[in-house]
Amino acid sequence: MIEWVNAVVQGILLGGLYALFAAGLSLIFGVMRLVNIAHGDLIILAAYLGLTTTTMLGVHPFVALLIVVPAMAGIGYVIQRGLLNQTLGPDILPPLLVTFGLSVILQNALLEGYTADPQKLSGGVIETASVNVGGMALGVLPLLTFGIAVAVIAGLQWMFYSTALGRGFRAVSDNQDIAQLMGLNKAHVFGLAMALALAVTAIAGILLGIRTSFDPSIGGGRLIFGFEAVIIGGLGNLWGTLAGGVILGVAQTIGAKIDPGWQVLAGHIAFLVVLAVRPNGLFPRVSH
Amino acid sequence: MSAPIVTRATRASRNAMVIGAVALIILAAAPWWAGRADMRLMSEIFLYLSLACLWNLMAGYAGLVSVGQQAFVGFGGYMLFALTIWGGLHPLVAIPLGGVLAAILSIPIATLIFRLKGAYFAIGTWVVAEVFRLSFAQVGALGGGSGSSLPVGIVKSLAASRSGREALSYWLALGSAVVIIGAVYLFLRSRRGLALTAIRDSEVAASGLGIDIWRTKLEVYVVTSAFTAVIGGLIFLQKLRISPDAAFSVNDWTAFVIFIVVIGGIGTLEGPIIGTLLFFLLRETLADFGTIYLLVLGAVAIIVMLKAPKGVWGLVRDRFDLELFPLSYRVRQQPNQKGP
Amino acid sequence: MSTLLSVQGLAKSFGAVTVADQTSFDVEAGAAIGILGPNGAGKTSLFNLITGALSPDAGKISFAGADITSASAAQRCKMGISRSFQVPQPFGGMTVFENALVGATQGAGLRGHEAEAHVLDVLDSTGLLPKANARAGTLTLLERKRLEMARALSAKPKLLLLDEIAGGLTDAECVALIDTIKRVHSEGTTIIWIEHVVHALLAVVEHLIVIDFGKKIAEGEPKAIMESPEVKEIYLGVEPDA
Amino acid sequence: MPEPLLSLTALDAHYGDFQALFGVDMAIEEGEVIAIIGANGAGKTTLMRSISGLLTNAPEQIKYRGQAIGALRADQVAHLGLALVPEGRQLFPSLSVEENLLLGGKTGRTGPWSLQTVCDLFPILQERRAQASTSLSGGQQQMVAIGRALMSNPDLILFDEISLGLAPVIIKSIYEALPGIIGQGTTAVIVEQDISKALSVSSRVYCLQEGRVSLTGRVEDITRDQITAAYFGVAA
Repeated sequence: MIEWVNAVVQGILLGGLYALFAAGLSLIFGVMRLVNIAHGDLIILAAYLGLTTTTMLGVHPFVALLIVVPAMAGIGYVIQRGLLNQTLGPDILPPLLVTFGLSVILQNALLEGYTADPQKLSGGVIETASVNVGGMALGVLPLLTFGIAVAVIAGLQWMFYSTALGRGFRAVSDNQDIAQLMGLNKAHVFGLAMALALAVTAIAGILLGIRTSFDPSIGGGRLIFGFEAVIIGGLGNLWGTLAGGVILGVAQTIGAKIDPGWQVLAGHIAFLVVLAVRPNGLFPRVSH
Repeated sequence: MSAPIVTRATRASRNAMVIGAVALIILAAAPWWAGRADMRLMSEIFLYLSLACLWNLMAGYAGLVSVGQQAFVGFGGYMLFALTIWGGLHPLVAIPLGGVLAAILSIPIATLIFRLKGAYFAIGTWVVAEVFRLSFAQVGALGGGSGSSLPVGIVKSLAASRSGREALSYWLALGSAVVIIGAVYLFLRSRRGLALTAIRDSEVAASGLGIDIWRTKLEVYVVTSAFTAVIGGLIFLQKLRISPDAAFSVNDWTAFVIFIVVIGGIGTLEGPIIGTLLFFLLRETLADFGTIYLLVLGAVAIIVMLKAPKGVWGLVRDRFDLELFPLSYRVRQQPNQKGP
Repeated sequence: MSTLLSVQGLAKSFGAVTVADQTSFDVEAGAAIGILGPNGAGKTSLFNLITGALSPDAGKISFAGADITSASAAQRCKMGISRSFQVPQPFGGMTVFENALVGATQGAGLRGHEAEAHVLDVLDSTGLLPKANARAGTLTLLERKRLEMARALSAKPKLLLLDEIAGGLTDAECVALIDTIKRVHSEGTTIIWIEHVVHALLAVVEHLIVIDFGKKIAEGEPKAIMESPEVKEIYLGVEPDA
Repeated sequence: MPEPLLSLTALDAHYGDFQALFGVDMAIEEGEVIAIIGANGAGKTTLMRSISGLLTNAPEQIKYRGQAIGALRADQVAHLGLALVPEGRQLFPSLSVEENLLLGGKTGRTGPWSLQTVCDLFPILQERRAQASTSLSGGQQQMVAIGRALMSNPDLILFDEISLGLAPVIIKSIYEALPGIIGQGTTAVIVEQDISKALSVSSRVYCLQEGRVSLTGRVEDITRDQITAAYFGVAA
C-alpha cells in the first residue's frame, strides 16, 4: 500500500517538472497563439548550455542558471523577432512547419556539437539527499523541483495579471491591431513573451539535466509531455497546467509501478482519456 | 447565342500525360536496364513519393497537419510481420489487409484527435504515434523493443529468385506511387475533391453550401491512413526487418515527408513529385556530410516556408500559369460572341 | 400559401451584447421579405442563426414543416436554405466557375454536365460569365458580392438569404441587380433580403421587418413601415424635425 | 499658408488584390473638427486604418506635422500623438476597465488627460473601473474606448463610427460629451454613417464614395441634396 502512495507522491513531484516543460508552451500560446514544435529541443538545448557552463566554469548547475536563463531568454527574443514573428498570421502552416524545421536543426546541431552520447549534469549531494516524511523517503531534488515549479507558475500568474508587462501580453493576445494602436510594438511584445518562455525553459532544462541523463534526440518526448500537461489542464490556465503536469506525472509513476515499460504509455493514455471525456481539459479558462 | 464550353484539360496537361506515360513505361522496364542499387534507390523514391502525396492531401487540402503519420507507416509494417508470421498470410495479402485494419483503427483515433485544432492537432497525432510505438514495443512475440526479422520462408514466398523478388518489390513501389497519385488526382477532380478544396479556402462558406466539413475531413484521414499503412507494409517488405524505433520514426516518415511537400509546393499535386526529386537530389549530394545534411534540409524548409510558401511548384505555376494535372475548370466562350 | 420558415422566440447573446431577443416571425413560401435595422442591430446574426452558422440560446426554427433548430449548416443548405455573406467569403484559390460549382454539386446535389450547365446559367444571370475563369481572390468587392449571390443561387435554394448586396452599386448595376432578384423570386424562390439601400429593397420586397438590438420593432407593409416616425428615427438617424 | 496638421496626398490603399482607396487627398488644420461620411464599403474604415498605421502606405502619402508617416507602424504613429477610437469599440476583453484605460496611456505622452480626468468626464467608469470591460453596456464600452484613446493625450483623435450599434439616447449623450473632449485643443476626425449627427459637431466634411472623395466643403456651404448625391452616387 505504502508503495502505491509513494508512487503517487513521486508522480506529483514529477508533475512539477512537466509543468515547467508546459509553462513556456502555455505562455506563448496564450500571448501569440503559437505552438512551438521546437519547444522540447529548446529544453534540451538549455540542458546542454548548462553542461557547458558547469564544465567550463566548474560551477554547480544551479549557479549555471545565472548564465543559462539570460542566454535562453536572449535566444528566445532573437528567434522570435528574427524568425517566428514572420510566421504569425491566420494560416497555421507556417509557424508549425518553421518550428518543426527549427526542431530538426536544433537536434542535429546538438548532435554535431555534443555527439549522441548521453550526458548528465552533476548536482552533487542534492541528487541523493532525501527527507523522511511519514515513512516515505522524498528526494530533495524532486521536492525542490516541485517547489520551483509552483514558484515559477505563481510568478508567471502575478506577472500576467498584475504588471504592466502582463497587461501588454493580454492586450496583444486579445487584439493585436488595437494593442498596436495603443503604442505597443507587437513584434517586441512577442519577443519578450518568447524570452520569458525560454527563461522558464532554461530552468526546466537544468532541472531535467540534474534529474536524468539526456541526449539530443529526446526533445520530442519533452514537447509531448509539456503539451499533454497543457491540454489536460485546459488551455490558457497556468494553474491548470500545473494540475495537468501532476496528473501526467502520477499516471506515469503508477504505470511504471505496474510495469516499467508502461511508464510513458500510461501518461499518453491518461491524456487520451482526458481528451475523450473533457476535450477542453479539466480546468478550462472561463471565457468572457 | 451558343453556350460556352467547360473544359478541364490544357495543352500542358496533355503533354504531361504523354510524357508521364512514356516515363512510366521506361520505369516499369527498369529491372531490364537498371542496376540493383539504382532499383533500390528508385523504390525508395517511389515510396517516399507516395507518402508525400498522401500527407499533402491531408495537410495541403484537408488542413489536417499531422506530424504523426509514422503511426500508420509503422502499423502497416508491423501488420505485415504479424499477419504473415502469425496468420500465415501471403505478404501481398497481408499488406492490403494491414491497410484495411489501419482504416478501421483510424476512425476512433480521428474522433479523439479531431477535437484538437491546428498545431495542437499536430502534436496530438504525434502522441498517437508514440502510443503505437510504445505499444508495439510491449509485444514480445514481435521482438519487443529490439524488433524482429521477416522469416526466410515468407520472403521466399514472394518469388523464388533474388532478382525476381527485387523486381517484384520495385514494381510494387512503382505501382503504389502510380495508384496513389492517380487516386488522389481522381479524388480531387471529383465533386468531393471540389468540396475539399472549398473547405480549404473557407470553412464557413463551405458548410453554408452543404458540405459536411467534419465528415469530409474524416474521410480524408481514414483513406490516407489506410494508404499510408499499405506503403508502410511495402517499406518494411523491402527492409525485411522491423523495430519500434525504425517503424515509428518521426524523422524518417514524417519530417522528411513534410520537407518534401513544403519544398515542392504544398496544396498542389505536382508539388510532392518535384519535392521528392529535389529531396533525393539533396540527399545523394550531401550524403557524405552526415548530420550537416539534416541541418541544411531543415534550413531549406524554413527558408522556403518563409520566402516562397507555395514551394517550387508554386513559383513555377505563378510564373507560367501551368497545370500538369488538370484539376481546374476553364470556361471557353465562343470566339465571335459578345459577353453578356 | 404555406409557411416556409418559422422563427419562434429566437434568442442569442454574446456576453452583454444581445443579437437576438425573443425574435419571432413567419415567412410564407414564395414571399419576398426585407429586413432593415441599423448597423449592429443583429441582422447578420439573424441570418447566421437561420442558416446554422450560429446556434441560438433559446427558441425554435422550422423550415418546410421540419424543426431545424439543431440541424447543421450543411444540412440546412441541402434542405434548401442558402445565403450570401455580407463580408464576402469567396473560395479565393478557386475560379468563379468553381466557386459556383461547389454550390451546384454540394448544395443542389447536381452532377456532371447538369451541374456545369446550371452554373453557367447562374453566372450568366448574375453577369459573372466574363469572369468565369478568374480566381475569386482577384475579384473586386462588387464582383465578390455578385459571386456571393451566384454561389447561393447555384445551390438551387427554396429560401435565399441576401445580406447587403446592393451597397456601392451604380444606378445601372442596381437596376440590373433588382431585375435578377425579381426574376429569381418570380421563379418561386422565397427571399429574405437585408439591405441598407432602401430604394432597391423596396423595389422587390412585399413585407418589411425592422430590428434593433436584436428585437423586432416593426413588421408589415413596406410603405407604412417606412412612414412610421419611429423607424425613421431609429434606422435613418434622422431627427423627426430635420 | 501654414502646414496642415495632417495631410493625405493621392492616398491609395489595398487589401491584397483589392483596392479600397483611390487617390484620396485631404488636409486637416490644427483645431478643426472634420466629418467623414459615406455609405457602407465607401472606404471610411480603410482610411482610418491607413492614417493610424494599421495599413501600410507609401511614406509621403500621409504627412503629420510635416513628417512622412505613411509607412510607420501603428505603435509609432500612436507615439506621435494620433489616437483612434476604433469601430465597434474593440475593448480588450481580458482587461478590466481600468486596465483598458491604463493601456491607452502606454505612450507616456503628457497632457490634460489622466485616469482621473477621464473618470471625471465619464463618472460611471470610476464606479466600474475594476469590472471586466465586457460586462459593460454598449454605451459604457464606448466611453471606455473614447477614454482609452484620450489617455494618450493625442493631438489628433479619430472617431470611427462612434454611434454604431448604440441606442439613440446613448448616441445623444456621447455627442454631448464631444465638445468637452474637442474643446481641449484636440483636432478631431469623426467618421459616421449618421450624417446629421456628424454634421452637427463638425466644421468641414468629406464624403467618400467607392474609395474616392466625392464631396468636400464647409458644413454650412453644402446642401442636403449635394450630400445625398455624393453619398449614393445618384441624384436624389
